[in-house]
Amino acid sequence: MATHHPHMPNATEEATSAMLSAVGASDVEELYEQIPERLRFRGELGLPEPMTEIELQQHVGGLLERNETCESNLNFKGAGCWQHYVPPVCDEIIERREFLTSEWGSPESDKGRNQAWFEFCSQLGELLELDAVGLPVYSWGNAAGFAMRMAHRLTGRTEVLVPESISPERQSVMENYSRLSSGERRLTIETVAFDPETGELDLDDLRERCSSSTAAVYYESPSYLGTIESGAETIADVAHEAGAECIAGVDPITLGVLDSPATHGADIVVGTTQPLGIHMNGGACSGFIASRDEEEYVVEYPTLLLSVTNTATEGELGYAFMPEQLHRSSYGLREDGNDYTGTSVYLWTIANAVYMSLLGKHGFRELGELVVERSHYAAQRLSAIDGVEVRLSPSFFKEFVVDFEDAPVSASEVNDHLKAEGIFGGVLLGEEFPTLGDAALYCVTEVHTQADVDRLVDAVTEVVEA
Amino acid sequence: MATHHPHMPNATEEATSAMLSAVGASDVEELYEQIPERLRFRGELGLPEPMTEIELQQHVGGLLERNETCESNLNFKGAGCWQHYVPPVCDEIIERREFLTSEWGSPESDKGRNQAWFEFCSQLGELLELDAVGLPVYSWGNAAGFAMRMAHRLTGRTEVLVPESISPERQSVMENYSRLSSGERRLTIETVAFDPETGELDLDDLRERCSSSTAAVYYESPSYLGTIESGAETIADVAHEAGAECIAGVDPITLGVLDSPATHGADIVVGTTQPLGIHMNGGACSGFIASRDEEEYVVEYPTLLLSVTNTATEGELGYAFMPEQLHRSSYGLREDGNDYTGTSVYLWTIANAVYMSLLGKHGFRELGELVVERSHYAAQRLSAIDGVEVRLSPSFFKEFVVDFEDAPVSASEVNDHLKAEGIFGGVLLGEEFPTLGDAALYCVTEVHTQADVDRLVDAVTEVVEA
Amino acid sequence: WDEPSIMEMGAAGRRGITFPEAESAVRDTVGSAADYLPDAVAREDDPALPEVAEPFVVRHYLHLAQETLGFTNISMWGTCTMKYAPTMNEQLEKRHLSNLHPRQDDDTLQGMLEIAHELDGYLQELSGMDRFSFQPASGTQSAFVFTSLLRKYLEDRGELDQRTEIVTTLYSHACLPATADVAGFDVVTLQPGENSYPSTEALEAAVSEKTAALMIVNPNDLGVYNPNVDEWVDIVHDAGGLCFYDQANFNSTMGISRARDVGFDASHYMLHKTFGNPKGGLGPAAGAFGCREELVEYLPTPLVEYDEADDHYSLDYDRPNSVGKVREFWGNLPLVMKAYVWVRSMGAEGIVEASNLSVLGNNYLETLLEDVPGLAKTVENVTQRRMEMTRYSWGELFEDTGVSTVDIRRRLTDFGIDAYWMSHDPWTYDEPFTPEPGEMHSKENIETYAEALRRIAEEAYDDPERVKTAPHNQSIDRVDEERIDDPDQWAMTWRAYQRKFGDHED
Amino acid sequence: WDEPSIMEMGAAGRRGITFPEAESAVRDTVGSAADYLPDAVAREDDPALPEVAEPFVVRHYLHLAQETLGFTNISMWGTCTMKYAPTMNEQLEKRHLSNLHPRQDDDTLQGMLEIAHELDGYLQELSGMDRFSFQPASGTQSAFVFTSLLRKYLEDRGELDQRTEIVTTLYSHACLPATADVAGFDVVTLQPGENSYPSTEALEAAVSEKTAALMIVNPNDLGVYNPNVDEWVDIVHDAGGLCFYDQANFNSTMGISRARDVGFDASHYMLHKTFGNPKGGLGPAAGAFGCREELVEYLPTPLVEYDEADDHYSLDYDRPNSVGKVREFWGNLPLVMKAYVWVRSMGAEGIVEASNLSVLGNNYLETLLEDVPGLAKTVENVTQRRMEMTRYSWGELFEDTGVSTVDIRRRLTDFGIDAYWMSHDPWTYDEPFTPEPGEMHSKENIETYAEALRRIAEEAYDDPERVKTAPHNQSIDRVDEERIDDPDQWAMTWRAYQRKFGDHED
Repeated sequence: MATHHPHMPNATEEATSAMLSAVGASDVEELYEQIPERLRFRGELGLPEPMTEIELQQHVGGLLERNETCESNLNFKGAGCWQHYVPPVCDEIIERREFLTSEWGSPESDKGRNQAWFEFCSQLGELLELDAVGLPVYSWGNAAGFAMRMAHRLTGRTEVLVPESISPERQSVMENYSRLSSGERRLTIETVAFDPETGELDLDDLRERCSSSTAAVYYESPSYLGTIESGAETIADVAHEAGAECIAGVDPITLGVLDSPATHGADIVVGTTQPLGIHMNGGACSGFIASRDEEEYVVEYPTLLLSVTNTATEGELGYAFMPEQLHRSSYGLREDGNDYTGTSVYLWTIANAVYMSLLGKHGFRELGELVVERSHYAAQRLSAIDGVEVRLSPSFFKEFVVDFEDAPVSASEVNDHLKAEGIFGGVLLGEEFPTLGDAALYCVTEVHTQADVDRLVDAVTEVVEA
Repeated sequence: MATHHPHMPNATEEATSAMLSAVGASDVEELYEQIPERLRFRGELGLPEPMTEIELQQHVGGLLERNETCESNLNFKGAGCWQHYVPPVCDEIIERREFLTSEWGSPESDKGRNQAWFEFCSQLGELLELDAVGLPVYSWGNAAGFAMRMAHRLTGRTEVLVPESISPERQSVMENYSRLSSGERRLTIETVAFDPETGELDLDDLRERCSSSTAAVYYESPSYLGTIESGAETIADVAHEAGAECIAGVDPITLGVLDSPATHGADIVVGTTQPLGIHMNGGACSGFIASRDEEEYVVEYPTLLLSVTNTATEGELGYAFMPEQLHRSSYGLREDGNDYTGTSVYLWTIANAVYMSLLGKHGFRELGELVVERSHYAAQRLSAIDGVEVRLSPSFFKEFVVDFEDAPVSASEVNDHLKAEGIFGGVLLGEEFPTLGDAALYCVTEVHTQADVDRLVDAVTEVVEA
Repeated sequence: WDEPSIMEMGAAGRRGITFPEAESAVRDTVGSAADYLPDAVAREDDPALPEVAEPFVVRHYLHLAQETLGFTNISMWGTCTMKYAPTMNEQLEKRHLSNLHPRQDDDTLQGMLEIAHELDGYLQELSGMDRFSFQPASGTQSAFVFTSLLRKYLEDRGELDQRTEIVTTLYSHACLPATADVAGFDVVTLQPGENSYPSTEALEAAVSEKTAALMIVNPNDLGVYNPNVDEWVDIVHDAGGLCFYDQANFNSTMGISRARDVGFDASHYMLHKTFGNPKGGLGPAAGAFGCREELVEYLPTPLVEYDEADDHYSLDYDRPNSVGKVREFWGNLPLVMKAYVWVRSMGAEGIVEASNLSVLGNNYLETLLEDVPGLAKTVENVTQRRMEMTRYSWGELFEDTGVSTVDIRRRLTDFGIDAYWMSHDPWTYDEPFTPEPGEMHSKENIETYAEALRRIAEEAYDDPERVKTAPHNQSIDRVDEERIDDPDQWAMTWRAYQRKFGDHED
Repeated sequence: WDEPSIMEMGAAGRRGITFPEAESAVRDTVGSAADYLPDAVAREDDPALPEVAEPFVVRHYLHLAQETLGFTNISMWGTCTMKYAPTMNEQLEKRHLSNLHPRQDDDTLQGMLEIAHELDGYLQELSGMDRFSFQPASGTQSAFVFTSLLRKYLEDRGELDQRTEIVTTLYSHACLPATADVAGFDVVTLQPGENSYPSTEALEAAVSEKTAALMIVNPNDLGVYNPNVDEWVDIVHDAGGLCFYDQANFNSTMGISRARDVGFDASHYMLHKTFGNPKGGLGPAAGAFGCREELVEYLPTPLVEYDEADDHYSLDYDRPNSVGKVREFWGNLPLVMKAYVWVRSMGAEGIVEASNLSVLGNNYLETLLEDVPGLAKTVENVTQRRMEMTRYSWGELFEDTGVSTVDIRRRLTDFGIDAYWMSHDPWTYDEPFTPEPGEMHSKENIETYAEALRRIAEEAYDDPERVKTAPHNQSIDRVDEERIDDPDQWAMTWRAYQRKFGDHED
């Protein structure tokens, strides 16, 4: 009755019977003596018959072939998961079995992996110009949620301001973090209006809402709608004047051409690292939290923190989780720890580290400029089509809002037409942001050549002018 | 003027000028002082402008997308390069940079790789039941050519008999090895007829042609036309009675269900290892040469030979090229060495080693039976179509001859029709083997499910009966 | 390798990658990027990142990989169900999933949606639950889905103000109380009874009209199964609470016992670990959260739906009672796909056998460790066979020799064996450790593991310094972890390290 | 790891892979496989292969990879032009080429054919030749293409019986005389003159009406360039012979000097090595054989043709004067593709810079090695700067200390540096070695390399035993290579080893 499954070396009669006899059991049933019979499952599991590897490869490969991909189609969707170029080197490194399958280990036995994690934090720190960078959390939204709770713990206050232009999905994640223990209290998340011309935060509205109850002012640059926030300095000032923390959300791939929010006063910076060498994977996410290296902030991180340190050999460096921080997390203090901590997306931080070292000192600027130029080219060409308007357009990074309100077809119909042409049109914004008209959010990055953009423009022209 | 190319760390002004100054040269031109000006190329190389990695990935990926593959089409071509299942593990191992990029090294520093090579030889030796296995040569044809020259050196004779059913391409490779030094002498390659009903060697014809001039009798099983040679014992006897060597060519993937020719008297066994875990790659080739571990044979190998040996630590095993054998090769004795030796396909032998250890003791039989059953199913179903005849059909392994002579369409027209259906029909044999009618060589392996075969049969039926 | 930090590598002008300039038509149309970057926030200085040529980046991270023992040999890290990561899965992921966008139209995702839908069905079969969500990004986040859902459920019933307590046990994973707290509940932790699980009476005493839910693990990390678990569920249900089953330790009960059959309202499974996805250090991960029909409306959005008439799969975003999101998008799809592959590869028979072999392997290891000096099994009064792991204590050895479980853990890596899992906090037994062989390790591996522990224990008695100064065969010497609790000494980034210690270095 | 042989691993019943049974309709139709396997040759016993579960096969070969230094750090192996192997190329190969069949119709191979055709054009540009074949499976086989083609050419001219000699030089690669011999020619080897290349007079004396061809390398492996090479070509042409240029050492003259411009009739290039394909230990390889228009008809079959009118690429098999085949099918396509990528990535400017940096790097290394004790540069009378490599001799050090070049080579690996290339046979200088930095190694790498050699040389004088007993930091101790020249001791397979030493082992 042994299956001889290739992944289970002991699934043989020989191994099983030798072990059973060593443990003094006559059959495996005996091993479950702790479980009362009434709790045993005695039915047949209704699962399909097992497949061999060759069958599985054909079966699963065949199923997945039914998907359409952003490789065989020309994709302009972004909205929090962007199609950037992933240098093949990133793949090679994280596919290595040492990294792919590693466990927790010890700082000595897994020194290389720990060093790679440290280099992730170190390089991200250079982009952000911040000295304290935590190990990753699940997503940008989670990072923002945790940061908001850090601000609550730092200030004791319960109101959080976020931009109205925030991704509704991100906001929904944050909402789930707004409960506070003992049931009665909760963080309230309020939105601050954005300028309908530029997409930037409405500073007057901000000043009005920001008060001595404000735990944190959270803003994003680029925003969900792609626009760059030029009022970073003022936002931080307003927050600080009210005694609130200033939290900024940022897409780190912009940081070759844009300042880190930290240089304009943000206390905590969060964001995603997906653009830094991680494939979209149908929705890959990764969040980071960073701050100045000040003890009051550091002790509030809900993430694990890794530090470079000495070893027993003079002059040698090692890398380890900071023990007290581990203790301060939920691993140590359970419900009294900082929020909760668990397995996250650590493997991907190694791809991030590789990505940042490939781009290095000059690559982020080169890449950033290319993205800005190509995306603005797309915006300008699209806006030249009759009935098509690009909103919030003065300065954006890679994403922009295309409004089809004045076109004879809807944004959704445009997408249908594009799909038939092998093009994935922008993410529809109509339901989420009705004030922007019948709009879609288009994303243009370094993977889009001029020819790709021209192809899009031709296809949109065709359907709009038909 | 430095290119700052990412693959050339010294392509910077700083590095170049520091090195120039250290060597005391004012510019790179000075470094070429050995080359007379008249031999210098002073034109512009007419090459396209360099591309960055992202451009290249899109450009080359785009070009290669224009190919049709045996993954997006259903392929029935074989004829020396077969579509077998390649376990993904084989890929993972040979993609590892240590193996992929390794150089010659030393037996100590590259112990692991040398051991992997040894395990290739060891496992192939078990399949072949032979103790001496050389490191790989370029292809089956090259292996056969080298073996023929070994036989010449062993016997001093110059006639070689090969089956008429041999692959014309393989024979052409062998022809290029038929010259002997000093111009006047050469090996003559003569063909022995095959039985038109079974495809097996015509033993009477063999007996007639085999003489005291015969250096070697070379036969294949399965033959190029797919048929299994049941007269192996007799062929070896005839050769030996005439004082000739018996060389057998074999596809090692058959050796779970078929005897090694060595057990029936073959002195030297050659073949390809492509079926053992190597992708087709548009014509991947790999040849092996094996024999009994007898000094007179071993010293005639033109390949490098690797042996397990001791190290300076008691009980420890190491692996090294046999020094005298290296000396006996052309690397040592130049024109007096055994034929010629060069860089071959060593990386692929590691995939072979992985493949053989995955299949292990039982896998080759399981696989072989599956292939035999599915290929005979295909043959029987095809032969049931009016006007379609399967030739040489009593016993074949994975390939078989389909004759469309009596069909209203030609084999070539059948292939055109199949291609339109996303099926790659068999390799046409009409020009090479006119006695087989208007035929094509079909290949069915473990990758072809019953449904795949049925799809082929339906498509052939459609065109033949239309 | 004496591998430097990437931050110290390279030299001016070297590039790891270059990007093309924008096409001339683009430049002609838009001018230069600078025109679109507001002066107030346009970056002037380049970030202080290294300048390293591509081959050297590869070589550096290759060396770091080589300096990682990881799971390249025996690893019996308890609670994590170390499994083989099939190469085929990584190939399928890269080939087919890397270029999917989460907001593609449903009809461009039919293959992936079918896989998710089928996996949902398999999990229903394995758990008895009625529906699964794959949105949680880890096991811990699955627990958070439960506590978020619980709020919504109580809100709908008007009981949110009344039911403020979540009951758990000390030997349940810390993520249960932690996520209870984050969702705003008060935590009641039952202390272990003599069998390591609290008595049923203790539970009865803790449960009241304030009880919102029970959240527990079973078997616990000590390998002990609470046989009264169904009574527990009844008690909580009777009091009006819900019951959540953390099945992180599912590897011993797959096909052996089902969460819903026991009575639980919701449960979760780790698609990493249990369902064959590699650990990746600490992720990417994926939790599968399942619940019974009545709670389905609260699951995170979207859910995968199948329309049999049209043979069409879709993502349903229109779910007004949903708790919304715990993570952007709808799940870690590669892990969902690989979990599907795992189930299809194993089949029912294989999955049951994996449970059998996990439990058998652990009992075999116990037998081999029986007379190792200084070692004791914990909860010795539970004489029944343990499940897939067993907690041990080196307390006696520590008293005898001063060698701690941390020392032994380090020494173990010198044998090419991964460090072991000790225990979750708090340590109720001295110098604990918790191995889990799982179904992937061979009988010989288990023997090698036991033999290594025996040799280290003997060494601790013969030459304790040797063990205390371990490791001796790793790429670096023993790491000073204490120092980095000091804010003046910790350095989470190279820039912090340079700032704090730069003078000493140059 | 103390990694056992795979032949010793596993246990009865374990499987690394399983295959499905044939479908029932198949079995119903054909019966069982046994019916088609002739009794005379049907295998009864299973082969004595190991029985190892898949994770353990992976782990084993992973450990062997980890026990391979290879090119994971500095490797300046002379004559092989060690280059970076871009990860992108391997991805493209696997994705797009692994499932091409060589006998597919031309119209299903248009992308690959275009690449081959374009690469042919680039090589024409780099060499000045008129046409290339990619069929040779290595550099050595390119030389064999030449000698095979030469026969056909002479046959056509009725000169085969007359022209029986091929002239080469001692410092040309052994593959030239070897392939000359295999094609039936007699070899005339010119001995080195004082500048390491023979004098022109020596060539004149060797050339006659029997001369079929000249086959040489230039620069040679000593880094010396024969400045009279064009005169040599004229002399041979005047005598009615052809001239073949082995451009295995092309890395110093790419874009600097062209074979056809010098006067050669044919030349070859290594698509592995020079054109950026990884070495793979010893292959897979690919040679590009080019020749002038008059010889194109003799090239191996098929050739890639392009029809501009139809914008269609095809394989031309109808070539009656071709030498036929030196290898089945039409080439090692992945290497052709990757060579194409290399040229497109580098461009003209990059290729010339690679030559410059190769020569500069080698001269820089020379400067650093200048005063290493016991070391001398060979051919010291050639005072001009060497090309991309330089041959050195440890002759003095050996006399002083008894430490040989082989010892130093082993010791070098203790520094994490790949063993060096010594010299082709015969060794005309004592204790030779030949480093080649190429364009991929950084200035710092060259310094590290020189520093390691200096330290070893000093160590040889201070503590020669230390060097002679090297290596000290590898996974195994010094390997006994001598013993395996003995037929009673060599063992090319595990079965031979068991037969010869089995008693000692068990």
